[in-house]
Amino acid sequence: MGMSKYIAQRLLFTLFVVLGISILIFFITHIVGNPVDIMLPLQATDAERLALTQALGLDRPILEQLWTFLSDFAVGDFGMSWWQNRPCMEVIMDRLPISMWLILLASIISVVCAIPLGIVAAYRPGSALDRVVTIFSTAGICFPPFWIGLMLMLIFAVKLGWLPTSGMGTWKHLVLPAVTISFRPMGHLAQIVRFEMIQQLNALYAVTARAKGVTEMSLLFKHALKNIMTASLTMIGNDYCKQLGGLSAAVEVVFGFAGFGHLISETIENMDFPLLQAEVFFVAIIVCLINLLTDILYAAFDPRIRY
Amino acid sequence: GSKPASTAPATTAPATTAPAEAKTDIVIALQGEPTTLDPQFPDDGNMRVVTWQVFEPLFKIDAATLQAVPCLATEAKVVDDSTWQFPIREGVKWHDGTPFTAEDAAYSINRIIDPAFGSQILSDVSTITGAKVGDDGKSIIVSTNGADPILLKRLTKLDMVQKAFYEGKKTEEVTKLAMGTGPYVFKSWEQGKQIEVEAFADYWGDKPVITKGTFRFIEEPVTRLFALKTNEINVAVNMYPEYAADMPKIFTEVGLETYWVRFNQFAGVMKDKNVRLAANYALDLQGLSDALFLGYAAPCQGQMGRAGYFGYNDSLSDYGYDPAKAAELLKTAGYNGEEVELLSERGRWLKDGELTEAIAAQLAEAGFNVTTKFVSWNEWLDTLFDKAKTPDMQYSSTSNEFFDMDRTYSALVASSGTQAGLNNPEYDKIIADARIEMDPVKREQMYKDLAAKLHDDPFAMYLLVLNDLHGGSENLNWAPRQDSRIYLSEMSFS
Amino acid sequence: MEQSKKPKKTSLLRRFRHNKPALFAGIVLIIILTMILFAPIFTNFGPAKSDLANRLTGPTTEASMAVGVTQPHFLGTDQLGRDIYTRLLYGGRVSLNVGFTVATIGGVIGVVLGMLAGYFGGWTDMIIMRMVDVWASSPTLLIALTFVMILGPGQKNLIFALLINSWTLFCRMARSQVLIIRSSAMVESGHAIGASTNRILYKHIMPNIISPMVTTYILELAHFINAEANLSFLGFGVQPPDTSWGLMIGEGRKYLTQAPWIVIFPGLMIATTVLCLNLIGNWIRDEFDPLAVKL
Amino acid sequence: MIDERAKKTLLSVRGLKKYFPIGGGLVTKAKSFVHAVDGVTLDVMAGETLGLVGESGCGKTTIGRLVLKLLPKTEGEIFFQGEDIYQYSKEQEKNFRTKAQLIFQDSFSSFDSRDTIGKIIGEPLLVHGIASGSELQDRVSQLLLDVGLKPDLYNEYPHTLAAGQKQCIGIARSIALNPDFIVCDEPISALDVSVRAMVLNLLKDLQSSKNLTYMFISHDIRVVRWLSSHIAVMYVGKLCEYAETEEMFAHRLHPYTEALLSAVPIEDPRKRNIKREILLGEVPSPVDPPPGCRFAARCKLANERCFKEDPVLEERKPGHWVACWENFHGESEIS
Amino acid sequence: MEDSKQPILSVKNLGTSFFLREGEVKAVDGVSFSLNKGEVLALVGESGSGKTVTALSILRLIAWPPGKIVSGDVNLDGVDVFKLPMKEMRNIRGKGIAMILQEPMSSLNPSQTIGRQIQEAVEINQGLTGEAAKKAAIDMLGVVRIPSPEKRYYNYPHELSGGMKQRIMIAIALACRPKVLIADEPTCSLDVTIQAQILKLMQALRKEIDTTILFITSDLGIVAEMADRVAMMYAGQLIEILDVFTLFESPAHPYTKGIMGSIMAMKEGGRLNIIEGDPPNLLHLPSGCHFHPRCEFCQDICKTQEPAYTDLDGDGKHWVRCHFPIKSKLK
Ligand SMILES: Nc1ncnc2c1ncn2[C@@H]1O[C@H](COP(=O)(O)OP(=O)(O)OP(=O)(O)O)[C@@H](O)[C@H]1O
Ligand SMILES: Nc1ncnc2c1ncn2[C@@H]1O[C@H](COP(=O)(O)OP(=O)(O)OP(=O)(O)O)[C@@H](O)[C@H]1O
Ligand SMILES: [Mg+2]
Ligand SMILES: [Mg+2]
Repeated sequence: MGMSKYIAQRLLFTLFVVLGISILIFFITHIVGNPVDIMLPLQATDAERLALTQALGLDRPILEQLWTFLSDFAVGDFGMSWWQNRPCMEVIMDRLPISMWLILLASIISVVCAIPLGIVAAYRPGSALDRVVTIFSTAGICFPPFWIGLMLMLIFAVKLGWLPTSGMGTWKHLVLPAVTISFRPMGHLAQIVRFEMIQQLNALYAVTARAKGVTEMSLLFKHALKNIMTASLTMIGNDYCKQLGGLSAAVEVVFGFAGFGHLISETIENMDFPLLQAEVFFVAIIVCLINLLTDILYAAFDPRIRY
Repeated sequence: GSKPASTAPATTAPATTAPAEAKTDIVIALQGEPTTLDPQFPDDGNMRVVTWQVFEPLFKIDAATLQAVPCLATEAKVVDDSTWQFPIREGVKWHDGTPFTAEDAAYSINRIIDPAFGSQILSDVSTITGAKVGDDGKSIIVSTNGADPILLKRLTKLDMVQKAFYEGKKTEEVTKLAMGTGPYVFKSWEQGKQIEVEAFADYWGDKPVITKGTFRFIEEPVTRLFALKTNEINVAVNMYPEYAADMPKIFTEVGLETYWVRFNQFAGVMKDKNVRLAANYALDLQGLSDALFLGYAAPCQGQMGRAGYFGYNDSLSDYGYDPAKAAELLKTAGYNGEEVELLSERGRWLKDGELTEAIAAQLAEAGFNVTTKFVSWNEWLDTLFDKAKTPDMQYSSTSNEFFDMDRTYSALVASSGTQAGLNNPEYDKIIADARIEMDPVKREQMYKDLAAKLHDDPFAMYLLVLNDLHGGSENLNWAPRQDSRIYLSEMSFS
Repeated sequence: MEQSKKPKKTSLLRRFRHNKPALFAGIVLIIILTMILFAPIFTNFGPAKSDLANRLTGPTTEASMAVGVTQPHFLGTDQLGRDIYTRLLYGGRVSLNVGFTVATIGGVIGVVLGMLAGYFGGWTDMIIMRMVDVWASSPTLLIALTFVMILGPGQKNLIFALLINSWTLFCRMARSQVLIIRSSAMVESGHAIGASTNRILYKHIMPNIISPMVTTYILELAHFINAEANLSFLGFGVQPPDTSWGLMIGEGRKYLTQAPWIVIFPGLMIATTVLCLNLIGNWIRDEFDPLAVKL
Repeated sequence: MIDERAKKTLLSVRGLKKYFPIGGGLVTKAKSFVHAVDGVTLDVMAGETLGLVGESGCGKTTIGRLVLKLLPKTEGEIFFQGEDIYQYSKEQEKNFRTKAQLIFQDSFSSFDSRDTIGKIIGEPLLVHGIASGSELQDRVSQLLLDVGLKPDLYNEYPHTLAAGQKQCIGIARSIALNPDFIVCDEPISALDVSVRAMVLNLLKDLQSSKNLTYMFISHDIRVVRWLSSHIAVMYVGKLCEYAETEEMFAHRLHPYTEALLSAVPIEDPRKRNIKREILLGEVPSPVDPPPGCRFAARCKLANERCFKEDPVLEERKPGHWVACWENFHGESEIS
Repeated sequence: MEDSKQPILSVKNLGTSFFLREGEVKAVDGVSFSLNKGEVLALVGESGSGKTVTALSILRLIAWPPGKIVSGDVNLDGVDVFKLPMKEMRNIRGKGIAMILQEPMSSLNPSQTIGRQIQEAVEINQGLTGEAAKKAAIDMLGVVRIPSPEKRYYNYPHELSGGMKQRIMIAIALACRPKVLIADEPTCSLDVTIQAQILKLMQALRKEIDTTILFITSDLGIVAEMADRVAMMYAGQLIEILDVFTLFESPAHPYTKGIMGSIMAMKEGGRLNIIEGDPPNLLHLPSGCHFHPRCEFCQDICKTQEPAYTDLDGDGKHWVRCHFPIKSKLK
């Protein structure tokens, strides 16, 4: 199969997934809950409620609403956010990019730390160093991120005063949340790198390489590293998607970071259905694209993979 | 009320003594990011803190007397029962330099009452039917749908916007902009990060000391505290009482929120007056205030609201903590352990969840078989508005920005009130009559009588009136207002 | 060859004893589980028993006389004066209950679907696996949150929301295992001697996918305990008067500076439990994965 | 084929084909097919051993599985004792399963590692309801003795045994139902030289004592020669040549057979300098092979016709069948 | 064993153990042999007898944990290999001794082109760089008879057949210009016809470049075709070293004899000789002579005392480790 054909097929699948999810979300959000109650203040009168219901078109048959919703979606109109009273697209564009950067930064931190850790552990499996790395990486997965965040804030912002506690703006504001988010992927990645690296170093080709006089360093970095990349990429891509899909919310909340995760949690608190639909839609697209991207990257690392 | 005496703001040095080199820029942490800066559209507390600096209404609340006093209008003339005339203050300029006109004022009023506009605070000004420029061109004529004794107070929530700037624009076009007549000019809004305002050079009133204000958005109270301690911010609004000891300086004043628990008088055990009384006797309000709010909340005195509100009955006092009496009342009522559901939610108001749990514990001690149920905001609202779903008890909070008992009673007691859990024609009549009674003395007496009735036959558990508690930098001088409004112009550094 | 006469199980136990981290994790986990299951034996306080006079007191070994019990607040009290130690035990019930329920139901659904897909192939496989694919490329946490928003918070709804994506991993694992075993000589020899499909499925395939499934189960269990904490922290999970470790942190975080113990202890409990589960899970995986390097 | 022989024919395969689809899912059509077995016709006489040789991937295992009905066929017919096995009724199929058995290359992997040796050997008896309880135990003990193992292994686990013994357990399991026909798929290639002899002797002994018919699949031509009465040579899914063993070694009628047999190193250092026929090139892929003779690309004799037309299997000498357009004769001695 | 010629590689008393949870596995135990320049020594033995471990030990490629070289000396052309620091060891690997592994399928790095992998060997061991190294690598492809080497240079391992991969392995080894080449069962996973190709190639190359080869195999046919001398291993020990002709005429160790006997019998078509018993379990080796439980000539002394390594004919050509070596010829 040609590369372009493969990509086209995958994009088609993406479309299918996104459409399915949008419809699902539409139904579950329309079946329960009365958005009008949520949008108006407690003192609002029944007449005001009715007016708003009509304004939002919530009094029309559900299939008609679905049709309107889908045809709007098709032309890139995600509707108005009830809570923010501006186009959902705009709200998301305010929040999504910054979170994508934040999580990317976290991914980079985790890669930069995890790969050396994993390699060091794999280099002498069973050594004290290996044990330390194993425990450390498992711990990274085990502590709840929001808790790590609170502790880091307590130490680095409050006690030491090196970094701002919260907010956005400069690179300094990104450090603590990014480090907090990076713990989980770092732990996972270090474990994967260690596991894969041990296999690579025990593979027969490693013996071949050593037998022709290759140094351990170039064996690790010229030969083995490339071969562990597919597994590592899968993990990094997966985690990125999970973080973007709401996992980072608690950390963003803790650090007062107005990112996408925070937005998700606010959306839910405010029961803003149109915004939620748009969020799900965007995340689904990004998840599919990232999956596609990792699949394409596989081919760069593993020549056996052809599309 | 019991205001903690320890760190009362009155003891701070007056603002005028600020040395010349004192800081003039300030950073304020809000609880969240405003959704918009259109002052007429949403019901959004975070936005208000910003728009209070930039916009002004025709009348504002006097912090000492809690009465409406002129702001952009110079006086209020009653033409007839349903017509008022307000001369407009001269020499006021919009931030773009053009003068504030009667036409702007009329436009502002008509804009908000237009149902198509969909303002979320429409119900606050719903008595107004229209406004037009007076014959003299320097005043506006406002008509109402009948007598409205609290119109001036309603107008305190109605910020003036410039006709040229807002007319013909869609809501979303002006959400991220603000242009008013206030002491501060809107400078910039960096999404997610901050909003900046600067002192307005041509402001008609006194020049403020603070020349630059930055609003940041920090949802987590503990993060606000951290930021305050590390001097990243100068003011942290709405802080936890527990932080009082930890904050460089605290600023407190009685606030607006009144916590209450609605009884369902349509069905179930709460129909019985004795059970309702028992519930009120079962609560140790002072204890709750001391323990949960460290004294930064005042027990309700056997009625909703607090002293200073129009129609508040000073002669009433709280029920007192009397579990024995509560048990006895329950016995008289023939209550024997029927399950009583206390419905609540968490996270909207300060310590709502904790207070609910504490109340439930005290009710249980008095003999109630109470089950606490926390539900989502959505479901909570649903049960609040849908009379068919009314639970035995529902925890809620109400705020009275007009300092007038009409607001409380018409929403919580009148059977037409959206949150009412009872249907009592006698009360309905008193409330309806008082609403159109233009004689303040008579009107006040009507509310006091109603309060007395509601004391003997409570429609709710009257819980606590919360204090506002803010944290600030060591060198900040500021006296929070009773109307809970925050004005940068009232702050300074020493 | 005498040495290997004992059946495999004993030697497995022996190897367990030789793996120090796993052994340690096992012991800690058993202690935690016992204390949680028999919470009333290990504490005199009730989980919701508030004592406003003693709120936010730090860890102490002095007996708390105020409530008429002689047990001290070992780990301090929370914002309503409830005993943290007691709440850790009762909160653990909820945390583990959510974890176990989600992992178990998700596991059963996933394994059954995965086995069907793997064994029967064809349309069955295609429909099930497409479903898994779609699910895998959808923002499952966001969808779970949506369900919480619709259904409202609470333990049952939380379990339901987490269940939404709990089965996919099991399904994939079970399918791939069945595919491996299905094409193995073992199944072929079963066919060759004329054993029925059912016999092969129950007698040979099922028992052989158990050990990888157990590993997945344990690791997923750890994952869901964390997920519960995450959602409860955000306020979308368990609701009072129930409590869970995540909720304790979520509720207590406001008092971090005044009473850090409210937050620190539940955090440590989550981490310890999840760590133990992970260590045991990793150990089982290494033990049964022929590819893993054994030491 | 002559009538007299037909009576003795236990298994006959006619035009058997097996294509494995590759690529493509359920909705999309398979893009291409592995022509694993592509029109094979052969007979196996009762009591004889047919040795199936050929390069790896040429379809030997697939044929073995097909004649045992462990795989669905693509085309062709397989008659066992005169009946088409793919037309069997349920009852017949059950009966067939007792008569035709399989021995694996690596028997150990065909055991459920949780089962004891007794359970493993006894499973066929149990499945067919032939024996249970103490009778089962007796039968299994007898089977253990038959394959030269001690009966007290009954409660052991197979992983405690040496490789040769594991293979014997596999053999015992296969003969448990007293079959007539056994497909041996490389039963010794995983074994060490020193234990190979034991297994081979056992197979030969069992054949004579139980009157078994083998289809013996192997790479090792020396072993095939030792054990088999007939040899079938396969190349990429097709049969090239079929004859009695000694006839085959004396006269090769197919150039591939010649190359295959002479590629086997001679176990005599004095003969190391004898010039041997070395085939160049690689085995072609069985995925959608081009028309014509599969061997043509490596064949010295190949002419135009070979690249276009598939050679048909013909009986060039009595009992010696070959599929080649050329008239090749390999006469030199192969030891 | 000691020839008049100076051996290019001599291994003395080599011992390598794996320390497993279950105990110590003496995979190689007291192995001594030497290789003369230009000859082919075949190292023969059953699976698990320690052939590969011997080869890897010579190159010091045993990974710790769990493996460790516990004793011995390896002398390559006057250099004491085991005493070299690790850095210099790299000069021995490749340039001194090159190795072809058992499994061509997995012995190449799947993510690098075969050209790069040969070129790497050239760069390290011939000191060439850049274009020159690339040219040398392409030449190497030609040497191992890969058609159109310039194009093949850019192929990845998975794009080649098994036989071609094995040629690449040979090319890599030869690109090191080694003094000694260790070929570890270079044909065992290949098809018969491909195996013949590779063997022929090796024979041709041997003449062309005149290297010394340690040829590891378990196929006696290949031994007959390739080897000058044969070293037979059993349970980690060398049990017999002898001339290839002697092996096929009069082996002295009962095990060797048993194996050869069964091969001969197979040719004849009769019943095969059987060596009774199971191959040894290295974790629980029998005392004395490791072969004694399976030996038909076993005496009491065999059960208790490990036999010494003795020169059978006194001419240093036929060494055997047996208390009662067999003198008679094979039938
Ligand atoms: N299930 C399958 N799906 C796809 N292709 C298959 C399958 N089974 C076998 N094949 C292919 O069919 C061809 C014949 O395989 P088969 O196993 O019969 O060969 P063989 O002669 O037994 O080889 P070997 O000597 O290596 O055992 C091979 O190319 C193989 O890749
Ligand atoms: N990494 C290892 N860990 C543990 N034991 C090992 C390891 N490598 C080899 N061994 C043991 O060392 C012994 C000798 O192995 P070796 O690979 O040298 O055998 P071989 O003679 O090359 O066999 P084959 O013919 O199968 O290649 C084996 O019994 C094996 O169990
Ligand atoms: Mg096969
Ligand atoms: Mg080997």
